[in-house]
Amino acid sequence: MADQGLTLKLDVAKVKSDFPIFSKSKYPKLVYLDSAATSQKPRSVIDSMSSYYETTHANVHRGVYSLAEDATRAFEDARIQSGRFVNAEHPSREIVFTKNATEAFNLLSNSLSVHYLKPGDSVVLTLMEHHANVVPWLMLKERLGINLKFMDIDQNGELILDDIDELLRDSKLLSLTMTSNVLGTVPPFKFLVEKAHEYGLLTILDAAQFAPHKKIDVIDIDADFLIFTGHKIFGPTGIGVLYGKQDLLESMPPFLGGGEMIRDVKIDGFTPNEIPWKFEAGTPPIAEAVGLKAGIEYLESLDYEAISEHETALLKYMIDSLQDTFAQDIAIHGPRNIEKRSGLVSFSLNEIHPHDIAQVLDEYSVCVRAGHHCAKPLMRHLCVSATTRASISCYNDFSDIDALIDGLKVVTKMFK
Amino acid sequence: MADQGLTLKLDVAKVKSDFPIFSKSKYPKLVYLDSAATSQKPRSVIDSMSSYYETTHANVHRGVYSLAEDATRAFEDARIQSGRFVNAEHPSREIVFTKNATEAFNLLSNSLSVHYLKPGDSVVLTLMEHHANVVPWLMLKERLGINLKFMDIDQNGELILDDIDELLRDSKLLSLTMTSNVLGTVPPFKFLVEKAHEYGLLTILDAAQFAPHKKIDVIDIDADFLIFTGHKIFGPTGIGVLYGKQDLLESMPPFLGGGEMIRDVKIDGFTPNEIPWKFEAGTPPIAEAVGLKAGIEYLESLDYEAISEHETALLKYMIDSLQDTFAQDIAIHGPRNIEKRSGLVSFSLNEIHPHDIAQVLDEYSVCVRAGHHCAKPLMRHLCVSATTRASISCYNDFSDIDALIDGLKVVTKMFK
Amino acid sequence: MTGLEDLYREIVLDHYRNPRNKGEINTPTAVRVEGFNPLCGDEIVVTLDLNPDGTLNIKIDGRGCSISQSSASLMSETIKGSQIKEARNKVTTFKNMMTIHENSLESSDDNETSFDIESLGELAALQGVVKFPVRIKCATLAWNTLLEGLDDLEKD
Amino acid sequence: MTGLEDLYREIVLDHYRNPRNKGEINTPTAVRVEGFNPLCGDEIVVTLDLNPDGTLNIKIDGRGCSISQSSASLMSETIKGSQIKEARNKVTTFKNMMTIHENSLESSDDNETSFDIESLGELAALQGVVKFPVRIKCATLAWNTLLEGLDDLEKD
Ligand SMILES: Cc1ncc(COP(=O)(O)O)c(C=O)c1O
Ligand SMILES: Cc1ncc(COP(=O)(O)O)c(C=O)c1O
Repeated sequence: MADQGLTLKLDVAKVKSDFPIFSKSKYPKLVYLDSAATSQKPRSVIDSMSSYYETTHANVHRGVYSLAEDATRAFEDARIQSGRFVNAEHPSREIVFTKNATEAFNLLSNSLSVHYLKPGDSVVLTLMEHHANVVPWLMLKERLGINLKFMDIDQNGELILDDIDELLRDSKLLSLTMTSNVLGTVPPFKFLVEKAHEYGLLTILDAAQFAPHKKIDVIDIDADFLIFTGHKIFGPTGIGVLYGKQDLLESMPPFLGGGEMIRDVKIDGFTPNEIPWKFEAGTPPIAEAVGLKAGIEYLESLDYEAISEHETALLKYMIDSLQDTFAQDIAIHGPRNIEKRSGLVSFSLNEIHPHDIAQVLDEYSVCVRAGHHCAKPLMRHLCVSATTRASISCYNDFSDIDALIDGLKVVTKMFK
Repeated sequence: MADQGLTLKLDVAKVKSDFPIFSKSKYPKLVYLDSAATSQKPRSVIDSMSSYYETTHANVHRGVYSLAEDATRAFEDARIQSGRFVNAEHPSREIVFTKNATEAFNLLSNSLSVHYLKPGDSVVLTLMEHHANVVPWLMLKERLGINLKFMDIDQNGELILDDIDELLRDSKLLSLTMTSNVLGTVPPFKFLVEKAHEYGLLTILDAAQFAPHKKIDVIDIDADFLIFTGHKIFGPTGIGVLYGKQDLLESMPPFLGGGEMIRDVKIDGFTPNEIPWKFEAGTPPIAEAVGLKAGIEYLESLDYEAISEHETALLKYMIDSLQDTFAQDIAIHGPRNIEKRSGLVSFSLNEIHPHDIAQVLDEYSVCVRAGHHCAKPLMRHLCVSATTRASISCYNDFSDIDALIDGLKVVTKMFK
Repeated sequence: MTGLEDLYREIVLDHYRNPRNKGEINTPTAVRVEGFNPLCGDEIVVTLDLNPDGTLNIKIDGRGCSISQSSASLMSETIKGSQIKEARNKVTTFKNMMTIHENSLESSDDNETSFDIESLGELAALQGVVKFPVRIKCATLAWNTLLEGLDDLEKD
Repeated sequence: MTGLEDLYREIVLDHYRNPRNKGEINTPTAVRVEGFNPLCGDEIVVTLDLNPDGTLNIKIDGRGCSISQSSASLMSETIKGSQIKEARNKVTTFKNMMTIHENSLESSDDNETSFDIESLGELAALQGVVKFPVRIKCATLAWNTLLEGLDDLEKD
């Protein structure tokens, strides 16, 4: 665990040493620039889960014996921790654990389709949404006949807000990312939620990329729903988090059916359980919740301001280095203004295909993502089939950026 | 890891020592008789996941770099291992990872409701199904208007097969447990699948309780779908397994929408990916798959025959001891014939409520489950509101049963 | 065995074995409410009526675990002869006693709750339940059922 | 850098930089097939026609990564002038080369596949791809597209 001191500077060497992969992987100098796909895990997270299995494991909720109570407590504590993490008013009731962010979107698109969304209703998305926030709505369009409207983006990868009133008027739902996983853009989500509420829309925020970098406050934003995923905030795979306002969750029908989510079952019908369990069918991700709690604790043990200062400096250094080194050969996607972006840089280098770039970089143990980043509508809009994306976390340092630049030099030499 | 030797006897002391919880939990002598709710984890499983996070973690499938390839390999190897575990013909294509068994049932009830099941169609279940195999169908009944038919059970907790032809005729689907989690009954599932196929039904087998104890062979049974859950076979929470015949999976539409399960997304539609990924939306349970593989390896490192011999002896000892000690005060549910049951004993003791029984037993660190075991329709049928269930695994020994009996003696003394 | 002895105090076991005010009131003015916890099958039937002097008459029926049944029996003793308002206060006091633990899980989330343990008399014997979170629902079932009954009574 | 040099052999890079048989055949009898890998955006357009002597004429267009594009170019060289049947054999041989790895993952599951590396000529340069599983789809895209084209040609 990192120091809980009041130091404002991030001790990056210390942070890096908290993550076993940088000393234990078979790649001697691993330059991990793919944290937007998934973060690495600090020792405390890995150990918390081992320790859970070694001392406390039992199935939760229905067990009368102490071990089951301990496991239930550990699981429900993780819920409360997750609720506090986003500043939920009722941490123990407003947090639903899913298997990942994607399931959370499916839960909403399905559950809201029963009483809230009707054929012909409009759902507003943006052109920079991850597939997790596109495909569930496309499925609903197919199944129920809702309309999808996509907010457009400008040259800088920022949302065009000019026709926002027209988009929102007569729509039912706005579902929006807080950070684009391709462009790094952080849209004015608070403003948009406010606007949407003026027009009576429900709002969903996708915090998958935002959560690892900046403090979330659902009360301040007044979001109706907010979603993030465990494996991107130092937690394990296999767990996602859906925050929803208590009264909304209460009014919504369940999504998956099975054990845990019911109060009673007869052969001709069933009664759902209370929130949040109503939305958690079957044995939940217990050890994963324990790991997620440790991940959140790790993140909170660092100072958000220190993280932000460090990461902004890294981003700036990366963008400057890329531009200095490759000049007009490189196109950096997303906002020019560094204040408007977070966590990552996507670029196109000459006509070299991102797969080739990533492949060559790998030779130097530089891990970047090449592809459509699960954002095909955006790719189409940018008129590229793929980009190369370097994303950062608090464990990255300046030498990681240098390694990226050195690798890219080899790339450009290799492909003419 | 246990010896891979050819010994036919299970070295139970050795097996128990493979499970850290028995030495590391805060309960000095933990008597864990709740493996039907969730199994404990051997060291190899816990370590496999730690090691995965410490050396190999990356997001799977789309990464070009070696670390991502290693992670993908680890994940896909777990799929193949799971496929071989049930003897699937095409392990790499016929296994879908879900978050638990419950999600797998929901996946089927949803996906089969698009092209296969129509309003008025009948689905055949049994009175001893777990809620995971009841509620999804009840939801479909509500949403689509299918019929549910429940196979009845007799005094011994065995399925009544007299009217089987009538039940199956004109029905579309048979979904059936391979072991009742309340009664321990192992129904003649192979016969029933054959019968169901004669009438042209699709068949789903719930192997959640069967898998930890006996070898599964989907080719021999000819099951169309089969479901089990990781946390009950020494694997982690957060992962379930759906086996489906290749051509069936191919013909079925996806369930959850998002990343990974798509080939292409446009703003007005999407194309799904190939099987099995078509059914896996979002970041999958990667570390959990690694842990599941280790769990299966652990199970397979023991000898199925040795497990079965040991567990049958334990069951017999438990039933005999209960009957000898409590005579007419105890009612043991489920088959008299020990050959027809597996893994657990549910009982009612006087009029003492199972919660009180479990509470007192807990004082002696004896962990049993008290309640409806997520099988309310069966509880109603048995005319009990709850039962006490003691379930066993390969790590249990005879002294665990003695501790149970001793505890129960205190219980009967305490409550008049 | 301290924890367990705390849960199963002699008074509790006595009320379980010999439930007080057992049965149902059959007067035409009586209200009848059923409480059911489908998770463990605990069942409580509360019948209530008002005596001419405005105090409550109560009978209890049901089946379930020792905690739910003894809690119901203890409740009937406390409630019998109370005014409706007084009864409501007792429900609040009792429920506060039972939620301490839940709050400690979520400490900064809810406001502090307090209760006057003196006022509970014999009921204080159920205090041990708070150490056993799964059993809290058993202990409060009768009280929630009573609340519904009081509502009905006032509605009529 | 052995792995990488194995992937990006000089021949491969040369075909990527200078694709052979580039363009489209515009004769009325030609068939045109598009291949697309939406996952990475690789695109291949294969146009095929039969020469009077029954041998194949082929042109290739498209864009994408070095592997997909060089594989297409190398393919066009091998296929040009072949009989349809011969071309089909080459597709099989090439795809066998590319699936070795996938099979090794799942060894006891599928039958052994074998291929005659000699018969592949310059194409053998793509053998390094099998060590890079994610790139196999890039290498086989052109070949799968060709197969479709051959089917169309025989249907007409
Ligand atoms: C027979 C049976 N089916 C299904 C399940 C559901 O498994 P899970 O809770 O992991 O989804 C269980 C276990 O609870 C079970 O015993
Ligand atoms: C912006 C955004 N939303 C949603 C997701 C989906 O997360 P998961 O794959 O964990 O469901 C991701 C990550 O892939 C993402 O970047």
